[in-house]
Amino acid sequence: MTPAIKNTALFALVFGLILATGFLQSWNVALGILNMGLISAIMALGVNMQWGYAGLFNVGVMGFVALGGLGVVITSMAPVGEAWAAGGLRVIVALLTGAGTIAAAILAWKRLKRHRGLAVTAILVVGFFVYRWLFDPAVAAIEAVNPAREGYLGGLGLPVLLGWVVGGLLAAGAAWIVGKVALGLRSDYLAIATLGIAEIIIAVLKNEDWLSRGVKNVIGIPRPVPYEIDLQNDPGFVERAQAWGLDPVTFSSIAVKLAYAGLFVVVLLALVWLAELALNSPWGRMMRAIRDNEIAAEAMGKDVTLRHLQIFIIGSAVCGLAGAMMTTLDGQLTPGSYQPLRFTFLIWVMVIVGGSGNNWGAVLGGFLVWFLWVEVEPLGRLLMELVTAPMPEGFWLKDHLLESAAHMRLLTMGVILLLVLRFSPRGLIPER
Amino acid sequence: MDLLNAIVALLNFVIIPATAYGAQLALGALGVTMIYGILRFSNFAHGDTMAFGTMVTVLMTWALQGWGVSIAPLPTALLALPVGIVVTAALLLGTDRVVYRFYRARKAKPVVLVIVSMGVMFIMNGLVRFIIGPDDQRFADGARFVINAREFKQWSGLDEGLALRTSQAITIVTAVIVVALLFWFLMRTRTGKSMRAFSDNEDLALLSGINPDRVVTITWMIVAALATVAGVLYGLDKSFKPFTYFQLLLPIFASAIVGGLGSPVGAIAGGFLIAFSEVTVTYAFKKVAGYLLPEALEPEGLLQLLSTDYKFAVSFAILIIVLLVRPTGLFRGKAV
Amino acid sequence: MSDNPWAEDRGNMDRSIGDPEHQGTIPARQGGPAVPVENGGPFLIGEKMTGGYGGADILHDCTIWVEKGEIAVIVGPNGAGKSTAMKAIFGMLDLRSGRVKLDGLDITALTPQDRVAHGMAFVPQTNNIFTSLTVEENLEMGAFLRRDDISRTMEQVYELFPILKEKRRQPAGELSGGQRQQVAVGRALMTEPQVLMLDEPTAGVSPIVMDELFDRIIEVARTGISILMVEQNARQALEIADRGFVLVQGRNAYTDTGQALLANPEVRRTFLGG
Amino acid sequence: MAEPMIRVENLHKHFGGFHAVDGASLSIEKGTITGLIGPNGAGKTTLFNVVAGVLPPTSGRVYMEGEDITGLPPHTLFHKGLLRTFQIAHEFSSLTVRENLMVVPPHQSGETLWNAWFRRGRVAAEERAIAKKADEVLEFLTIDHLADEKAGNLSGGQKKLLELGRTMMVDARVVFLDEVGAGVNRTLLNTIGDAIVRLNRERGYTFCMIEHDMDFIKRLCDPVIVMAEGKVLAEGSAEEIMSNEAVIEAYLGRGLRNKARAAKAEA
Amino acid sequence: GSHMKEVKIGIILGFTGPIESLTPHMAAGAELAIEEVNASGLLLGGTKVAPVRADSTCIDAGAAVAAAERLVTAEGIKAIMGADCSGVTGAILQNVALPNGIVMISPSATSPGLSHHNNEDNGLFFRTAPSDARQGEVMAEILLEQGITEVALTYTNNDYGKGLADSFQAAFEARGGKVTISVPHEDGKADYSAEVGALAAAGGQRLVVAGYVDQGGSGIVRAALDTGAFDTFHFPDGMISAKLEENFGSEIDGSTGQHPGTDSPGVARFAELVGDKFDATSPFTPESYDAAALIMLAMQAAGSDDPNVFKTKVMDVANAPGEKIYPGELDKALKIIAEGGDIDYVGASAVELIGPGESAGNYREIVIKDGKITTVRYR
Ligand SMILES: Nc1ncnc2c1ncn2[C@@H]1O[C@H](COP(=O)(O)OP(=O)(O)OP(=O)(O)O)[C@@H](O)[C@H]1O
Ligand SMILES: Nc1ncnc2c1ncn2[C@@H]1O[C@H](COP(=O)(O)OP(=O)(O)OP(=O)(O)O)[C@@H](O)[C@H]1O
Ligand SMILES: CC(C)C[C@H](N)C(=O)O
Ligand SMILES: [Mg+2]
Ligand SMILES: [Mg+2]
Repeated sequence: MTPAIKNTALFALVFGLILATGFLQSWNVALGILNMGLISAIMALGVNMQWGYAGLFNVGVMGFVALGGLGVVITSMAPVGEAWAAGGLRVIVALLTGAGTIAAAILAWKRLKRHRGLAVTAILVVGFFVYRWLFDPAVAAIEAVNPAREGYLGGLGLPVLLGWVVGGLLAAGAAWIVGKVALGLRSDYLAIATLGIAEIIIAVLKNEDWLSRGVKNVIGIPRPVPYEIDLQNDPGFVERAQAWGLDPVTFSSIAVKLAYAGLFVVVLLALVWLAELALNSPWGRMMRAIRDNEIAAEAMGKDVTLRHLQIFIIGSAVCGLAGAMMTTLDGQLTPGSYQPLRFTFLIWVMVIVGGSGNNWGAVLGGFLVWFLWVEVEPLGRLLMELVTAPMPEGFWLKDHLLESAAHMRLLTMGVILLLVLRFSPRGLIPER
Repeated sequence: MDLLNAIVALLNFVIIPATAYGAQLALGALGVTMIYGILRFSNFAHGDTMAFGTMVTVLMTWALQGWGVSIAPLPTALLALPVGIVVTAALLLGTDRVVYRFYRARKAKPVVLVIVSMGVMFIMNGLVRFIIGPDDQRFADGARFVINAREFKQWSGLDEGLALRTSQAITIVTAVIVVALLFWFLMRTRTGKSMRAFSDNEDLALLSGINPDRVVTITWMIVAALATVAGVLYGLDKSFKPFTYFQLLLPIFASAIVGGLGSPVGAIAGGFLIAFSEVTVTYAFKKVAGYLLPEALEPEGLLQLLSTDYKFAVSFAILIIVLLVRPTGLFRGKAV
Repeated sequence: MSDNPWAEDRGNMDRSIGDPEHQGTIPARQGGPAVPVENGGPFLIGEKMTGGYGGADILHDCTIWVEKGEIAVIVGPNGAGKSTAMKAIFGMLDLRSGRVKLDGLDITALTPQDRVAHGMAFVPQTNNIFTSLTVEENLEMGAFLRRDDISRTMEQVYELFPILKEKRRQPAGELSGGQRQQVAVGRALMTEPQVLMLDEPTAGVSPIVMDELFDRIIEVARTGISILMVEQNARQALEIADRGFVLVQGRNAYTDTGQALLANPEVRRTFLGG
Repeated sequence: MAEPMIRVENLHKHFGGFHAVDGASLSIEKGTITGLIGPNGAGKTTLFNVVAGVLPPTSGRVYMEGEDITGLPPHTLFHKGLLRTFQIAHEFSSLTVRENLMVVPPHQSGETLWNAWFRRGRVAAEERAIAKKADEVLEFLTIDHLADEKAGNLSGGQKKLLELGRTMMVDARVVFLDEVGAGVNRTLLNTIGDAIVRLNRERGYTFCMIEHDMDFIKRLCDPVIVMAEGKVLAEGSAEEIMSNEAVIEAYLGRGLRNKARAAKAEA
Repeated sequence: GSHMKEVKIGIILGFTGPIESLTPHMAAGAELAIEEVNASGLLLGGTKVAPVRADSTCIDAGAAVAAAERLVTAEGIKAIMGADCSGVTGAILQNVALPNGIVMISPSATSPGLSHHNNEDNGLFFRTAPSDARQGEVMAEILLEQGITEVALTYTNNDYGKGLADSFQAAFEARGGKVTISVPHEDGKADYSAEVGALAAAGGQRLVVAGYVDQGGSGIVRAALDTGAFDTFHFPDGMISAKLEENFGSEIDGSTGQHPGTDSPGVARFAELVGDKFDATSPFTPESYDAAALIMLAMQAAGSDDPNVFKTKVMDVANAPGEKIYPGELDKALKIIAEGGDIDYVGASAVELIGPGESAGNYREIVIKDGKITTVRYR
């Protein structure tokens, strides 16, 4: 079996699984899996760029995904005029002051020869107090504006698709900062740095209400596709549905999901195309050279740190883009739901299972693992029902097993990861 | 000015909690650092190993309580601890046998082992939830306090109370004993020295006749003991919930790295550094300052450096600062 | 590039997750028993060894031996397989064919640890001390398999290398190159070996210490211990050698007494720099 | 007098307490092939590493044509025309031999993502030119039959050739060669020697090479610098060096001292 | 009829998660109403109602949406009794109920953010619990009436906690009280010493804990008691349950609190009806009974189980005019409606749906006495 045939077969298998879900469960569920599968594939693609191309170990995927979501909110939500009036400008000035303080401190550290510790401390302390003096009242004022429904600055009221770009850019910006710090350390401590930064990003999203309502969540984010209700109320649509013998309500939600799927497919294919082009260009050759031997690459005139930074930023931006897409699909930003197991480690499972270093592998891993993540729960329940069928009703073990079936999910993911690492360590679609 | 009240307030809200928390972190970080030093990878499953060990201990404690066994005023869990350690050690050795050994034999790169440990993390995570469920479990019993805040107030006549929970006292005492034992073992015994040798230079250890399998086995057993003890102490002091243990991973890793990965002394120092900075940076010093300063100068604000929302950002900030100044960690870990 | 898909790190340099530097390189082997064979033949011999590191063979029918109490020296160009031959004799790589015999036993199947127990000691070319352990602990580790009182042997080592006694509480990593080399040899002697194998013991050592080391090696040999060593300082080594092996590309090129090899103009020209 | 190509001033490099380079000062004049010899562990490779920017010096300065280049990163030095090869071959193991060479030329437009995506015509043209050059180099080094082999699968000697080949992909000004000859078959070594001489004469490369093979040194190098214990021990023509007492003592040697021989005789 | 029709109603509550000690009673309450209707056999000419449970987890929006989606698309439910916590309720509403046109009546989601004016919810969403905008005011009144003017405040860091804390702080300060510090706490962390340290330093006569009893809320109380930082507390709805008594007993004597509840005759009847099958006084249990009842009564009034039809009838059956209906009288109500009469459902929680389709808000004020939750009065 040539690799091409094998890979096609693998993709066919995954789509077969999704189709089977459509026939056996419902098309809504199947399309739901497909859509999140597409998003997962993009996330996996982002991580794969960092890990597969450059060996950068990013365990902060969650943070970049969340920043993507933030991008959508600040782009597409309607601005809250009252909040802007109450303290919008002041917050902006405060943030600029904060950024300026840090820049000044770094500059002082680099330029000054003597007393630089003292100077930097002084700059930071003074800057901090000025910042707080500007920031705190503004935030209080903004958050006081109708806190139940608003209490934040809102967004720019721009089309939500623009939010995807902004989401990617936000993630890229954060990656630039992390990369500057972590990739600059003498030994590379990227893993722990990303682990920490992801938690901090989530903490910021949870607690800075003026920005995105914090834990009060932003709901009702505009959509790039029509609302089901509007479709259901559109006589033309209902007519067509009925002409095809379909229930307009079901058909409307399927139509919306299909529209999302279309958008996502376009993004995914564009990304894969760009990634493949890059990988097969002199740029990709250089990246592989750096991955093989940093010291030699450096001696051959390649700026390894800069390239690492570049790929780290690009990969994170892709994760951010995926996060923005996910937030759009959900129609809401709920910082409380970002968990590392789901948004960092699961993505890693996708990359490793799919095949690191290979874009198609990452995509396959995204689809396959997401499918399993969703379907293992009902399957696990089924399994448990089978196992416990002979047990008497009300027997404690039976109840316990049925109750715990939900936790089969994590277990299964672990087992799959270990099996792949053992028997196909380069993943299902290995790097060429 | 009221020095006594200030000291008591500080003790009660900063020093005692931070010491107990620091001891728990240090024990966790010791486990991480042992695996890093000897098996040469960062074990992402360590938090869940702690959860597993604690879970076994909790189940055993319940059983003992059911049989009416008790060592009041000490918590029954202490009695159940050895069982927890043994079962956890068995689990870890089993895991090593079916999972890690394969990669070790193939000289897999550490990063591969890290990814493998992610898989193990998922499995243990599921396993613990499968057995005991995802919820809070209380298993502490015995006397709650060594020093009770209310009684202390009455006894001392101070405005501030001082509380020392039994679990905190046990935590600190146990941590001291465990650490002393560990260091005695590593520095003085033949086996301990052979483990240090293995950690230092695997090939040469082999050439000296040190049996690597034995070193690995003993390492897992020590790790099981450290993880279970750390987990149970944490659970006694706070409560047992599998998810919290997973979340402990960040501060534990931060401790181990700050101290210098692979260095046991570093792990301990790192644990206390992280714990104390987390608590002090987010503590509102208003009250303490109020006792110390003359009335006219009494502060208006809370004197809180950072709101508690960002408390674990502190571990991270400390980590970065230390690494920028000393890339090998406080105690010169292995990463050069 | 390795053919081992598990040993790929994709260039990852992240020190917070792994410690590749201190990772061992000796592959784990399934050990077997030592088998008695017909007596006679040299005390230690690696016979017609063929093998390598998994890829192409490095050694081709290479034979190396040493008699009891003798000094045997292996010389040859870089990459000839000298270190590989030593590793093969010590069981640190799998031979495709050939065997290793020690004192009437076929020990081909033994693991390196088991060979230590059978009286062999090895000092690798590099990384041959425990840098974070004190000098004394280094020596103790040498005697790891011994159950008897090691203090006498330790005294002997200190007598041999007095500087080590002075520094015995110091971490070995803080010692100079020459001193480290002494620690390495001392560690090996602590096993009370019958055969001592040294891979370039004088590398990175100043000439004075080098002479010193050669002296010690002769003294050790006089106590009845066989010595098998690789040397880049080929001339000096051959001067004290009872036997010399010249390896070229994994094959025996010349085998003779040390003096004879030194006298051989061909050998002088090609390998000893004229 | 013109500025030397490379001038090293009182260079120290310490690893912990260990002084690998301990106050070395030396100059490499333009247009020479300078030999650097010395016992194992004398600090030659470390000196190379410091000059090439791989390691930061503990103290001391390095100048290139009068310009202070101390502590500049290797990729910057590369662009200034300072190249080096490695004692232990540092090939890009998962790239083919040709790709290994094609990586080298600086300022390739295809190394920018934008061009890789949107100016593919230009990149492709450039690639053809580079590939052609790479093939020429491979032919010169007599390993053109291996062009599509993964570099990881080359033999030790072939990897050394590849290292040398990389320096031929660009217009270097000064090239540091760390034991190119080690592990290379003698006839091939002669070819390499010829190549070095040709690059030196025709293209004006300055070379500094570490080598243990005195024949090779004698044939190519003038002057020769001897290092020992982190310091420069002697400098001069190959003949001078080989008759220098201190060098014989520290490096070339003249056999064992009497004590050892006497001991042996006794036994 | 010979062929029984069946209509399914989803019961989506957090059976696992931070309020898992409340939800069994809530679900039982809803199912009690369903049993009652089924027993009467009067709904839509003998249609049977089948409850289908699903787990909202209370906090994980993704899981909750998936569960709801499954119930709607695979099980074919016509209405949702739920969800419980505000965050997941909003998520299910937006992503499942609205697109699929499913009626949703929540018994306990109290976030002010869920009050939909302008028909944003397409008339599909109702709640039998009042908005926390109201609870905040009531809480402020209760405290001030007891002469408490300075409190420290901690809340669970989610939309419920934050929303309630905001509305309480605003109301309390508007009435002249002072909140010395407002500290969020994350659920599921085991260590709250930093939070309690800050709360203690800020001080206050009482500590207001707007958290969950099965989660960080209890952790905070524990730590505050242990360190002697506070002895008395004030608890809003998420904290009040049997678990609170069990956890702390008389250690928190003198603490106060409130949760949605009434002393209408309905409560007593409900308790009677429940007997000892489950805890009828557990928070949101009456509301759950009422939510389920309202769904079925609206179906009856509309004569259809099509959500888009019966959604318009919910307000009608809940409010005057009409005959007052109490727990245990669902059969009577069904009969009246079938005969073309009008009802005013009062139920167990004195249902009165105002403006955006939510309960006007009656509260039960409690105090902890001898380790027991005891009613002070209703307001
Ligand atoms: N671990 C290894 N894996 C694969 N190949 C190896 C390994 N170690 C050495 N080699 C290869 O085996 C060959 C012989 O190496 P060996 O170390 O035996 O040479 P040597 O004669 O000792 O040289 P030197 O004088 O430089 O020490 C070399 O080509 C080398 O590249
Ligand atoms: N990274 C390092 N850390 C510690 N010590 C080092 C390091 N690199 C080199 N050394 C030590 O510095 C000394 C000089 O090494 P170097 O490689 O420069 O020697 P050399 O002259 O090139 O020898 P050779 O001829 O064997 O190549 C050696 O003793 C070596 O052990
Ligand atoms: C059950 C209740 C504690 C739920 C809470 N009122 C909320 O809206 O989240
Ligand atoms: Mg060698
Ligand atoms: Mg060298």
